[in-house]
Amino acid sequence: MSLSALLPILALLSSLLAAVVIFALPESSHRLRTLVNLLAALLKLGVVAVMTWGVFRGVDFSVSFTMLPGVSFMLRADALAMLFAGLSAVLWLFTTIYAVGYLEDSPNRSRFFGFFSLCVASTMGVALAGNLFTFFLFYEMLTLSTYPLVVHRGTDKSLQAGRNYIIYTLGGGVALLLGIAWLHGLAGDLPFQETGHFQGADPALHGQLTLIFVLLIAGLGVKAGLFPLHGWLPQAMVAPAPVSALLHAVAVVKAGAFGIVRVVYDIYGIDFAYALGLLEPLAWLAAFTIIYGSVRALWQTDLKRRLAFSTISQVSYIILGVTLFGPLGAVGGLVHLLHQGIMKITLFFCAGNYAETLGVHRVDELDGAGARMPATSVAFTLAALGMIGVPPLAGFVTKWALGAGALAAEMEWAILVLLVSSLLNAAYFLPIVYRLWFCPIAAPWPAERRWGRLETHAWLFWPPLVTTLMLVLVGLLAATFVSPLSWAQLIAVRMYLP
Amino acid sequence: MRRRLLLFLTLAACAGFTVALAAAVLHAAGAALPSALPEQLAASLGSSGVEHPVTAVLLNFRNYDTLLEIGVLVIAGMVGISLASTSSLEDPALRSSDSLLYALQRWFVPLMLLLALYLLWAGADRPGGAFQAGAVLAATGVLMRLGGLPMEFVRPGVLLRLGLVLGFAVFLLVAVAGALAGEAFLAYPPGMAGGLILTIEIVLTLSIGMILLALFVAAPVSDEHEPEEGAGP
Amino acid sequence: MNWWLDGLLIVALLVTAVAMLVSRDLFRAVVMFMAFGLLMAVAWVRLQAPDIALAEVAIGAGLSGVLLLDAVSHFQRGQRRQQPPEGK
Amino acid sequence: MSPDLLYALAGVVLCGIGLFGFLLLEHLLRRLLAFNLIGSGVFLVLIGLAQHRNGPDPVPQALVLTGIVVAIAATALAVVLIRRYYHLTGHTSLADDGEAQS
Amino acid sequence: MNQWLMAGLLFTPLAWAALSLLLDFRQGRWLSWLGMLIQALVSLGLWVAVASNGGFYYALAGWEAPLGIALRVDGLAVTFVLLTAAVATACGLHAGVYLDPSKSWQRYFWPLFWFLWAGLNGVWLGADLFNLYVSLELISLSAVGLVALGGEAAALRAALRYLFAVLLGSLVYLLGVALLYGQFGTLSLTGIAAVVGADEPAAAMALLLMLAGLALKTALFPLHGWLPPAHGVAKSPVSALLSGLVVKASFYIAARLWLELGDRLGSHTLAQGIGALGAGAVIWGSWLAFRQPHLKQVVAYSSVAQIGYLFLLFPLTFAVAEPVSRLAQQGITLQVVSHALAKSAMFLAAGNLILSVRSKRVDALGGVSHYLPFSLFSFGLAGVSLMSLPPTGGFAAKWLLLQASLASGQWWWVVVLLLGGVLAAAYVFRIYRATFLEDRASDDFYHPPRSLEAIPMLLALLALGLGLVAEPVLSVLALPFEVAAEVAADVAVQP
Repeated sequence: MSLSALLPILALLSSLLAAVVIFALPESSHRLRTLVNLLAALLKLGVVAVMTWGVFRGVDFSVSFTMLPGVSFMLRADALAMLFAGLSAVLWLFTTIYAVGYLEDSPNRSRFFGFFSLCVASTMGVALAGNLFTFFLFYEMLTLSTYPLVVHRGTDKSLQAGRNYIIYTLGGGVALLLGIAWLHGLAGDLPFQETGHFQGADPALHGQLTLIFVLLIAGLGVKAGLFPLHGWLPQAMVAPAPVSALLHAVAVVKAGAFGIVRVVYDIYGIDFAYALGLLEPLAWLAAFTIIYGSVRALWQTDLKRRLAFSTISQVSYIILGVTLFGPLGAVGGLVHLLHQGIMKITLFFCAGNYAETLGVHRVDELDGAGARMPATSVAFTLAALGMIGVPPLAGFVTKWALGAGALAAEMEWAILVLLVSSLLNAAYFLPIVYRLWFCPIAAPWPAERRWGRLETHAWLFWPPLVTTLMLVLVGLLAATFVSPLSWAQLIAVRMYLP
Repeated sequence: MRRRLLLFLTLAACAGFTVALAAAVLHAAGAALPSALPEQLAASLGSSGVEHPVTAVLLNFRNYDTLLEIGVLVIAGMVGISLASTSSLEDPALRSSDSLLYALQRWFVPLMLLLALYLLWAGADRPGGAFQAGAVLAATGVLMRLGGLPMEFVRPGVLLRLGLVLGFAVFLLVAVAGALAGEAFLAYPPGMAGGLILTIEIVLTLSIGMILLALFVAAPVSDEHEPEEGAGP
Repeated sequence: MNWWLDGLLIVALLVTAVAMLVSRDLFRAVVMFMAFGLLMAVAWVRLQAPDIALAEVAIGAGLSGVLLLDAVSHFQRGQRRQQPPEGK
Repeated sequence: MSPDLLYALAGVVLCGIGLFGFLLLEHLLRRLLAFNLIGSGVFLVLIGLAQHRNGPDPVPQALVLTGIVVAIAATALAVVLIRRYYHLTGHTSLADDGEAQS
Repeated sequence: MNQWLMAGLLFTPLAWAALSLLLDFRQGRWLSWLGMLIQALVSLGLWVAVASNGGFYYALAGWEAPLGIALRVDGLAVTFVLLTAAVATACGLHAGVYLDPSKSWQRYFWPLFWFLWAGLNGVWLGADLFNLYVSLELISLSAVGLVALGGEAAALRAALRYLFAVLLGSLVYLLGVALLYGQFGTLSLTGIAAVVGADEPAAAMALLLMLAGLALKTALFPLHGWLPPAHGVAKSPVSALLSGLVVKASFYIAARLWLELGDRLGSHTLAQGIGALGAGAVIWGSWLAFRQPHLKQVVAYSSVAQIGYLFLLFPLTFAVAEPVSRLAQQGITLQVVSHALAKSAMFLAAGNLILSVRSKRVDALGGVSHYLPFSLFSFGLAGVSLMSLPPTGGFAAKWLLLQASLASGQWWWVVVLLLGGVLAAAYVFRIYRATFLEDRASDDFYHPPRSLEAIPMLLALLALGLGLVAEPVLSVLALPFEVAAEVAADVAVQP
């Protein structure tokens, strides 16, 4: 087997095998488990880095075999795949470090980290899937492997959240399966390819194709938190903070958005989808979700819940970017896939730190936390500013590209949406920032803990700082060739100029 | 009222079933296709080792059926004795002191044994064979049992189990011998069919008699039983 | 003549069968069953199947009849044991 | 219409009667009787129908012999189970309130 | 070579049944290990032989059909033989540790087990209608015996119900055989298929009867009442055998009959009607599974639901294009195989869980994940296959069935398939949920031996892996059957 076929498999196996090993390890061998986790994360990061370099150079990494009559299992690394794979490989490393610190002294860690690795393996599969069938395979695996994480605490509340999560996502899975099976019946096995498959399709099929598109988007929209399918997301924040990070930034929500990107660009083809008139309703839906999520976030007093509604709003930026017909919009949407991940994971890390160190869960309890935990609060502030779109942070790059895309596509109303949303972002983030830095400590912290010199546990301390550094850098270096933006441009060029 | 309705519905369903079935039978009788089976049977009877066609079918042409059927009997016997307790052998209620029965037994038992022997021997060229003989043998046993004879060998011990499988095992050995000799599984080596069939019939008779008797004796009055799953470690 | 015999036999078979099922007394039902077995044996003879007739007599009527009778007497003994003679 | 066919039709009627009994009777022994009745009916159909065409036919006769032995095995097994069931529970039917005794 | 393989396949289970009757439970266990090894090797050998040379007929006792009994050894049959070897070996190994050897009646487990296996092999290879009847009875009586083993009242009750159901089913089947023999004068399925015409009301009635009898034995809704008590009350390894293999035997015969004769004797109404009953089973069975308070009852009702899918074979192969029919057949085969593996894994794992928490109730499972994560994980994996989520065999089966339904324009089965998956998720997740609850007061857990935990895991992994390697497994089904044509010509009686 050649190296080009081996690498995608290795990217998958690195965390799959880690999961198996972790399940097999006894509950008490914590150090070994941590070692396995970190080694797997580093190995995966290395593999993904090599592959990204290869894809940049034009190497074709692919492997496939026939699974069922007429259906193949196919892994293939293209530029889009590497965008998502790179994001999850990098963020997995930090989330793992964070989770090790976060779950210290809690029960059931073997189960937690086993499913944690499975979850990342599925995400990697979603990223590297070479056709719709393989995508679905890993997409459902992701659903299953995140359920135990969501209900990890075993309280009534988390079980309730888990139940809703599974109802939403499995329901979405059914719609997706129906869409994929139907599409397969019409057109056979569909590998992802840059221009789509239906250029010049028989007009008699257009009705069916539209219906299938609706099914596919409905199925994917559940995970992407698209209104009105978003109900599970705010509830799922009862899960431990690293899980929230995983759900919101690394894996689940992103898998949905990524799937929508795949369907629009690589299955239907952007031109055909546009011609069929499918993009505009989707754009409106995304725009509505953006505003809706932001408005709902305003009223949340629970910090993580506010962040959850913020995610609903932010992920729809990606979808909005995809639906803006033209390369500029695509660049905005794609780069936001990455930027939102980095920013949101920082915010969740910080929220977790406040909860673990100070016992603070609600926004109004945060008064003066900046003095007690300056590093974490700096990270939080920068990430929040990035979300609002303050230059030169990551969020600004996205919004700029989206705005340019909207202009190019002659959809000026989208700019209005962006502006309103930015204002709303500011309205729900800035009060928190204000409380952190400018309000005096009103009451003793609900449950304070201390660890040595640092303001919090070392494993909790560093990850948000590193991701903050990243979100500053991706903004500052946006114009250079190592930035996500240039990678997104590479994708958009390949997509629009076949 | 509901019971009435149920009764009526079942009656109607069964009547409908009967009528449909009768129509099918009549139709099948009318549309019957000629079959080559009788000629084939007649042609092969000579090499089957026996002259009576029913025995030939049972113990040569379709002997796999018979083998499995003995298996079914063994299963029934086995399950019977697995539920049995030996105490029923000493059940005083069974020890009849009826003098009529005793007299009957004195005369009947030898007669029936003779009958069984005859049936067994007749099977080769006339009606009769292992099943009938075995059944008569079992009936003899039942009679003796009702007469209160303590039949030690039907205790669920290794002897009884040996008796249960004896016929089946010999049959099976012959079957595999056919495979070893290069013919098909269950085939009799050429020229030995008659002798082998007779051997099988003799042991089958014993086994069938024993199984049926064991089933009769297996009157379960044991109080020991398996605890429910999950009720204890 | 033969038709009469066959017809009569069949009618007897059916009547015995029905009687077996509707009989209130279980003991009687089993006796009917044995009678049915004997009639069946005659039917097999009429159908030129002496092997089956022999088997039916020995197994159908004889052995299963005895088996069932034994079971019935077991039930009736059990019933007496279960209902202590308070009626007396 | 040959006598064989007549017996086959009698077998059909026996099947019908037996089925009726099997479905409606609750007492386990009576059900067993009904089962044997259906069995006899099936055997009559098998032989009657086959011999209607061919005259005496040893193949179905052998089949019926096998069938009878299987039926007695099943009957005997059922009797053993019923007796033990009765011994343990005092019931002779599977109905839940099961005291329907003869 | 084939000679030896066939002899081994037929002889070993019967001989082992006879031998193990003479031994006690522990000795029988040693013997059975050897037997399972032989069976596994022989089954694998036969599979390889058929995969490389194609199928063949094997005339038992040297007499060709219709005079003698011929066995039909083709891709489908060897697939099932191999499946039986895998599942029965797993159940046997599990039972060897699970059952309590000190109970005197446990010695009868092994003979019953081997007779059951012999009957199953007989059914997979059977091509003679009456021989299939005898094989079915062999299976039924040994299955009843296994359920009744131990003689406890609830077990007896379930066993009696089971016994009466299967006996009636067999007789109805036999009635159909009688009609067919009466009309065609042969018992060979191939022979009948060669001469049967399109307009044969008697033969159609015979087919209907046989299908009805077999449906009763397969516990097709609404004839499923006997299954849950029997499968729920039996010991877990026995339940696994019954749910995994025994109900498949009667379905297999029904499917064979339908594929050979259905195109001429079936009708659109019949096909759709059977499909509708299957759909009813999927929905009603899943709903009841969701409502059961006892763990094994959940699994047993889940079998009722999963069996329902199998009956979609009938509408999806009737009067459809050849490729669609092929898709449906492949899908159903995968469903049988994956359900056999997943359900036996599930029953065995459920047995471990019950052993561990000492209660049969679902709501007693809280906290078991600390103590028995391995069994729980096996249970979960098997559940994934039942929910037919990827990448399991259950998903592969559902995918093929979806394709077949869409391609034949019978979109209503799509609804059933998708709804069935969701309902399965409902009852499986109910159990997952119970295990995640952390409020259990006592820590009174018993830890079963490691080997008990490993076996269901292996089965569940097989069910999972089946989805990934479905293509090679399915390719054996479509193997050439060279001799078929000429033997059919021999068997066929020219009218």
